[in-house]
Amino acid sequence: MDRIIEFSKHVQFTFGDSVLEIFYLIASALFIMGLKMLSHPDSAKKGNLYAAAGMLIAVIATLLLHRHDGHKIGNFGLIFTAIGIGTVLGWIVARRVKMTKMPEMVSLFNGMGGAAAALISLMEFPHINKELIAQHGMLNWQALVIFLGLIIGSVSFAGSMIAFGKLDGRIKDIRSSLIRVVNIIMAIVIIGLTLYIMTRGNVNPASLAPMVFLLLAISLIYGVLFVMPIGGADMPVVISLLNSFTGVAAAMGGFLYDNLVMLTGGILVGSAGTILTFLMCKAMNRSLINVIVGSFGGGTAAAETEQGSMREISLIDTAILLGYSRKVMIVPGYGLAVAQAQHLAYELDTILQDKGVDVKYAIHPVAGRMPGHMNVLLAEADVPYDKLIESDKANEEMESVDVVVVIGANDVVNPAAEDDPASPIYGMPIVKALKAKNVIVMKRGMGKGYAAIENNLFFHEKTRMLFGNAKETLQKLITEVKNI
Amino acid sequence: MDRIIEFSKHVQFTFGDSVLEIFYLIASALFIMGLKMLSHPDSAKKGNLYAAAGMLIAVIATLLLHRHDGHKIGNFGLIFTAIGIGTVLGWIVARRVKMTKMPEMVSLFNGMGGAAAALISLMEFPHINKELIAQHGMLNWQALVIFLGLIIGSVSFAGSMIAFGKLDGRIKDIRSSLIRVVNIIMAIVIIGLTLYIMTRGNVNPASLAPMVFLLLAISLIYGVLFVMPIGGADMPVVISLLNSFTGVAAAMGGFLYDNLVMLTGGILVGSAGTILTFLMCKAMNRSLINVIVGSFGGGTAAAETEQGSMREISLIDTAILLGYSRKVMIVPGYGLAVAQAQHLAYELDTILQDKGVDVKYAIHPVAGRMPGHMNVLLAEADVPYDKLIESDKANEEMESVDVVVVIGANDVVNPAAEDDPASPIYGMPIVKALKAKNVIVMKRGMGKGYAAIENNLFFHEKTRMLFGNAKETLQKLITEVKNI
Amino acid sequence: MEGILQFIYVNAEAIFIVILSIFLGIEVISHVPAVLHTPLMSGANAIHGVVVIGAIIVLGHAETTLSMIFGFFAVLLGTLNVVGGFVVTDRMLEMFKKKPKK
Amino acid sequence: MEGILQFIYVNAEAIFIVILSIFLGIEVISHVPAVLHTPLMSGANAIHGVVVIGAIIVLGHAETTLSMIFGFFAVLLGTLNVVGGFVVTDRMLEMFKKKPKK
Ligand SMILES: NC(=O)c1ccc[n+]([C@@H]2O[C@H](COP(=O)([O-])OP(=O)(O)OC[C@H]3O[C@@H](n4cnc5c(N)ncnc54)[C@H](OP(=O)(O)O)[C@@H]3O)[C@@H](O)[C@H]2O)c1
Ligand SMILES: NC(=O)c1ccc[n+]([C@@H]2O[C@H](COP(=O)([O-])OP(=O)(O)OC[C@H]3O[C@@H](n4cnc5c(N)ncnc54)[C@H](OP(=O)(O)O)[C@@H]3O)[C@@H](O)[C@H]2O)c1
Repeated sequence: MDRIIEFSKHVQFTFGDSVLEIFYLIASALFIMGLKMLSHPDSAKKGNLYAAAGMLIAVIATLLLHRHDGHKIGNFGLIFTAIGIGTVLGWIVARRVKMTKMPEMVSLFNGMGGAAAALISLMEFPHINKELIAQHGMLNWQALVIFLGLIIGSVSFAGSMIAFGKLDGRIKDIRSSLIRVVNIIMAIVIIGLTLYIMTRGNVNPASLAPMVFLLLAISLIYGVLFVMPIGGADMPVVISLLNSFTGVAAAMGGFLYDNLVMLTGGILVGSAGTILTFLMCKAMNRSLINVIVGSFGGGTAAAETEQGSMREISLIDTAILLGYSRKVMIVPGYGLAVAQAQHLAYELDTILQDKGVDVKYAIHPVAGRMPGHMNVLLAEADVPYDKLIESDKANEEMESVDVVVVIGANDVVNPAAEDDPASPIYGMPIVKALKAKNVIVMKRGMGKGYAAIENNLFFHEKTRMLFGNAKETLQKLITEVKNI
Repeated sequence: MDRIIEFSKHVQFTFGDSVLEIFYLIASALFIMGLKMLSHPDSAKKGNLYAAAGMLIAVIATLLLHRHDGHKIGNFGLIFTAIGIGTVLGWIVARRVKMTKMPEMVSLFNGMGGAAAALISLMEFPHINKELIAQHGMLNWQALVIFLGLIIGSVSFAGSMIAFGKLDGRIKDIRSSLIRVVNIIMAIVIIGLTLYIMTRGNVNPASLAPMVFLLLAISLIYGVLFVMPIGGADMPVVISLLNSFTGVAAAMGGFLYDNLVMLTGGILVGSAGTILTFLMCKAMNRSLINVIVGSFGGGTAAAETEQGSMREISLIDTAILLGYSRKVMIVPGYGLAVAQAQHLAYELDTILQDKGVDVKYAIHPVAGRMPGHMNVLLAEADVPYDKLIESDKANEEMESVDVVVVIGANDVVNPAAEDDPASPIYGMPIVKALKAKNVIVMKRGMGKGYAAIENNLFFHEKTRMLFGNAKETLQKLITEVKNI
Repeated sequence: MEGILQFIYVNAEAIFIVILSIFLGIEVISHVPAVLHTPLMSGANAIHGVVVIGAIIVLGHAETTLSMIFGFFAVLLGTLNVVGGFVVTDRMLEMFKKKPKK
Repeated sequence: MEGILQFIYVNAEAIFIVILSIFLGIEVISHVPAVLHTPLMSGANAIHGVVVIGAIIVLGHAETTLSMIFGFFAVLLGTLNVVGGFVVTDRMLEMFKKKPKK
C-alpha cells in the first residue's frame, strides 16, 4: 500500500495520462490476441490485422496524449514526414518484392527496428536523470537499460543486414574458426566496456560520449561477425533469433519511458521469438548451438558404404511412366526453388491431370530454406491449395502412389533419417518416397543437400535418376508428355 | 519516465523491500508453472507441489520482510498460533476425509478463503487513506477495492457453505422461481448500497460502519440464495464458479496492499477458474446460464414414444453369460457411487479375471457427480489404473466386447445423445454400449438419471435389466459366478 | 470519475498485470482433459489461499483487540484454505498418478 | 548493487509484467505448426516495431538539431519496421488463407 499511496500523493496527472494508459492496455491486448491468432492457420490473417490495429492505436494515442515533464509531443512536421516516408517506402518495398524474397524482407525490417532502438539509446544517453546519477553514479538502472538497448539493438541491426546479404546471395559464407575466437573476445570486450562506463561514478554522461560510440562500433562489428560464420541456409533461424533480440531492445525503451505497451510488446516478441527459434531448430532436428557454431556438414562416414549403383532414366521413358500412372506425387525441394521451376512443375501437373492422372504435392515442413518455403513457392505458381499435402498425410497415401517425382529435394527424402542412427539428420520426419511403386529423382548431378550427406534413396532399386537442371528437365519432359 | 522517476525520488526503501519483491516474483512464477503443470496428467502432482512451494515462499517472505509505514510485522504469537491451528486442522481434515467427499472439502476450503478476504476488507475499511478521502471523498479506488473484496468474498463464503451442505446431503434443493426474483432484487440492493456508501463524501469511514455491516449481511444472504435454487448435482460447477470468485476477492487485497503476488495469484485463479467453469459445463453439454437458472430436468417429451418393453434377466443367467464371455466392459455411473459398490465391482472383476475373462472399465468423463468421480471411486477400490479406459477408446474396442455391464449409469449411456436432436443431452459424447454384443443394466428400478430423461437403451433388444441396489445385486452375482 | 482516472493512472502497471494474468490463466487451462477438472479446481482453490498474506499483514499491524480477533480468524481461515487445498489436491492426484504399466 | 535494488523496487510492477509476458509469449506460441513459422516470425517482427513509439517520444521532445536528425531516422526506421513488417506478413498469409475446397 505504501508505494502506491506515496506515489499518488506526489504525482500530478491529467485526464490524458489516464486515457493514454487505457489505450496502451488495449494495444497490448491486441498484440497478445494477434500473436495468438497468428499461430493458427485459420485465424492467422486476422491475427496480423489485430496486431496492426494495436500498433495504430498505440501510435496515435502517443502522438495525441503523451506528455513528458508536462510538455506534449512537438516537432509534428518532422514526425509526420518520417512516418510518411517510412510508410510509403515500407509499403512499396513490401508489396513489390517477390514472394520468394520474403525472408530477406523480414531480415531487413528487423534490422530497421534494431537500429531505431539503438538510436533511441544514443539520444537518451546524455539525458540520464541527474538525481539518479547523483545518488548512484552511472551505476543506475536508467544507464543499464540504455546500454542494453544500445548493444542489443545494434547487434540486431548489423546481424540482420548480414543475414539479408547472405540470403540475397551477396555475402558468401566465411567459415573460419578464427572468427569464433574473435567473437568470444569481442563479447568480453563489450561487457567490460559497459562495466567500465557504468563505474565512472558521478559524471556528466555527455562526457562519456566517445566511449559510448566505441561501444556502438564494437557492437556493430560483433553483430557482423556473429552472423558471418553461420551458413546461408541457416539464416531463417538466425533471423528468428535476431528478431527476438530486437524485441528485447524495444522492451528496454519500455523501461526507460515507463511505457507499458513497449514493454509488453517487446518482451512478448522476445519470448515468442526465442521459442520460435527453438521450434525451427527442432523441425530440422538440430540444436540452436549446432546452428550457431555450425558444426553441421562434417558428415558421418557411417552407412556410406554399400550403395550399389545409380540407375538413370530417359526423358521419354519418364514421360511414358508418368502418362500411364493413376497417381503421381511430386516432392518439391530446395532445388525447385533454386531453378525457379515451380511454374513448370504446375504445367506438368495440369497436362498430366488432363490425361486423367491424379497429381498431388507432398510438402515437407522444412523443405527449401525457410519454413513454408514450398507453400509460398507453389502458391506463387497458382497451384491450388488442396493439392498440397503435409508430409504425414502424404506418407499415409504413399502406398497407393504409382510414381513419386522428387524435384530438387534431397534431405527431406533421405531414408537415413529413419534407419541410420549415426546420421546427423536421424530422427527428422521424412517423406517416405520408397513406399510408392516408383521413384524418379530430378537433380543436376551428385550434389549433396543442405545436410551434406549421402542419400541412399538415389541408389535404391526402385529409384531412377533424371539428371539436369530442374527447369530445363521439366521443360523437355513437358514436351515429351504432350507427345504421348 | 516521469512516473517512475517521480516515484523513485520520493520513496524510501530498504534492502528488504527489494528482496521481498523478488520472492513475490518467484512465488508468482511458481503459481503459473504449477497451474500449467496441473493441467497435464503426467505433471499434475508436481504442479501442485510447485504451487505449494510458491505459497510457502510468499508467506515466509512476508513474515520476515514486509513493512508497513516503516513497521515490520508484529503480533507473531497470534500469527503463529493462527497458522499453527489452521495447518493442523486443515491437514487432518484433508487427510482423513473419504475420497468421495473431496468436492465437499474443496467447497469448504474455498469458503474459508472467501471469508478471509471479507474479514480483511472489514478491517481495512476504517483505515482508508485520509488524503485520498480528502481529495475524492469515499469515491476513491481504495474504497472500491475494499467493498469489492467484501462483497465477493462474502458471497463466495456463504455460497460455498451452502454448496458444501448440498453435497453433503444436509441441505435439500429448493427450486422456486420466487428465489430468482428475490436474487435479482438483492443484487440491485447490493450495488445501490455500495454506491450510497461511496458517495458519502469526505467523512470518517468508521462512521459508515453500520452501513458496511448491512452490506456484509446482504451479501451473505445473497450468497445463500444464489446457490439455494441450483440442483445438488450441479454443485461441482457452482464450486468452480465460487472458486474463481474467491480468486478475484484475493486479488482485491493485491490492489489494496500493492502486493503483487496476491494480485497475480488471485487473478490467475479468477481467470483459470472461469474458464474451467465453462469447460465443465461444456463436458456436460450445458451452458452456464442453464446451470445457474436450472432449467434442466424439465425433460422434452420427444422420443419418449415407441419404447417397447424392458426385458429382465435373472442372476444365474447373468452369471453364466459373464462367466463364459471373453471380454467384459463395466460402465460405472453415479449409482455405483451412491451404493458404494466399487469394492464389489472389483471383486466381481477379479473372479471373472480368474476365469479367463478380460474385464475393463469404460470411464465417461462426466459419469457420477464430479469430473473424475469414477477414477477416484475405482482407485479407492484399488482397481489398477490400466484397466480404466477413457470412453473414446472404449468405444473403439466396443465391437469386440461380449457383455457391457452398466452399473448405476444412465445418462452417460443414453443413445438419445446421439440420435435425438430434441434431447437436452443431445451432442454429449456417450459410451456406446449398443455396439457390444450384450448389455446388462444394473439399477434399482425405473429411476431416471441426472438429466431426468428416458433412456431407450433400457428398451433395446440387446439389453437385459438386472434390478436392485447395486451393492446387493453385485453381492449376489458374485456368489453365483463363484458357483459356476 | 476523477477517482477512477486516478486509480487507472496510479495502478496502470497493476492493471496490466491483471490483464496479462487473465490471458495467462486462459492459455494455461484451455487444454485440460476432463478427468483433471476436479484436481485442477482444487489446486486453483489452494492458490487463492494467497489471501492469507493479506491476513498476515493485517494481523501483523493490528493494534486494537477487535482487529486482533478479526485478524486472527482471517489468518486461520486463510491457512485452512491453503493447507487443506494443497493436501486435498495432492490426495486426489494420487489417483491419477499411476500410468499404465504394460 | 544499491542501484539494482532500487531498480527492482521501483520497477517491481514492470518486472512482473516482463515475467508474465515471457510466460504468455511461450504459451501462445508453443503449438504453432511448422508451415506458420515464417509468417509468425514476420508478424512478431512487425510487433517489435512498437519501438517506433520510443522514437516518436524522442523526436517529439528533441530540441537540438542533432537530436532531431537522429530522432527523424529513428522514427523513419521504426515506421519501416512496422509497416513493412505487417504488409509482408499479410502477403505471406495470403498463401495460407485458402482452405481445401473439396
Ligand atoms: N525449410 C527451412 O526452414 C530450412 C531452413 C534451414 C535449413 N533447412 C534444411 O534444408 C534442407 C531442405 O531439404 P531439401 O530436400 O528441400 O533440399 P536439400 O536437401 O538442400 O537438397 C537440394 C537438392 O537440390 C538439388 N538442386 C540444386 N539446384 C538444383 C537445380 N537447379 N535443379 C535441380 N536440382 C537442384 C541439389 O542437388 P544437385 O546439386 O545434384 O542438383 C540438392 O541435392 C533440410 O536439410 C532442412 O533441414 C531448412
Ligand atoms: N461428473 C460431473 O462432473 C457431473 C457434474 C454434475 C452433473 N453431472 C451429470 O451427471 C450425470 C452422470 O451420469 P451417470 O450415468 O453417471 O448417472 P445418472 O445419469 O445420474 O444415473 C444414475 C442412475 O443410477 C441409478 N442408481 C441410483 N442409485 C442406485 C443404487 N443404489 N444402485 C443401483 N443403481 C442406482 C439410478 O436409477 P434408479 O433410481 O432406477 O436406481 C440412475 O438412473 C450426467 O448427466 C452428467 O452430465 C456430472
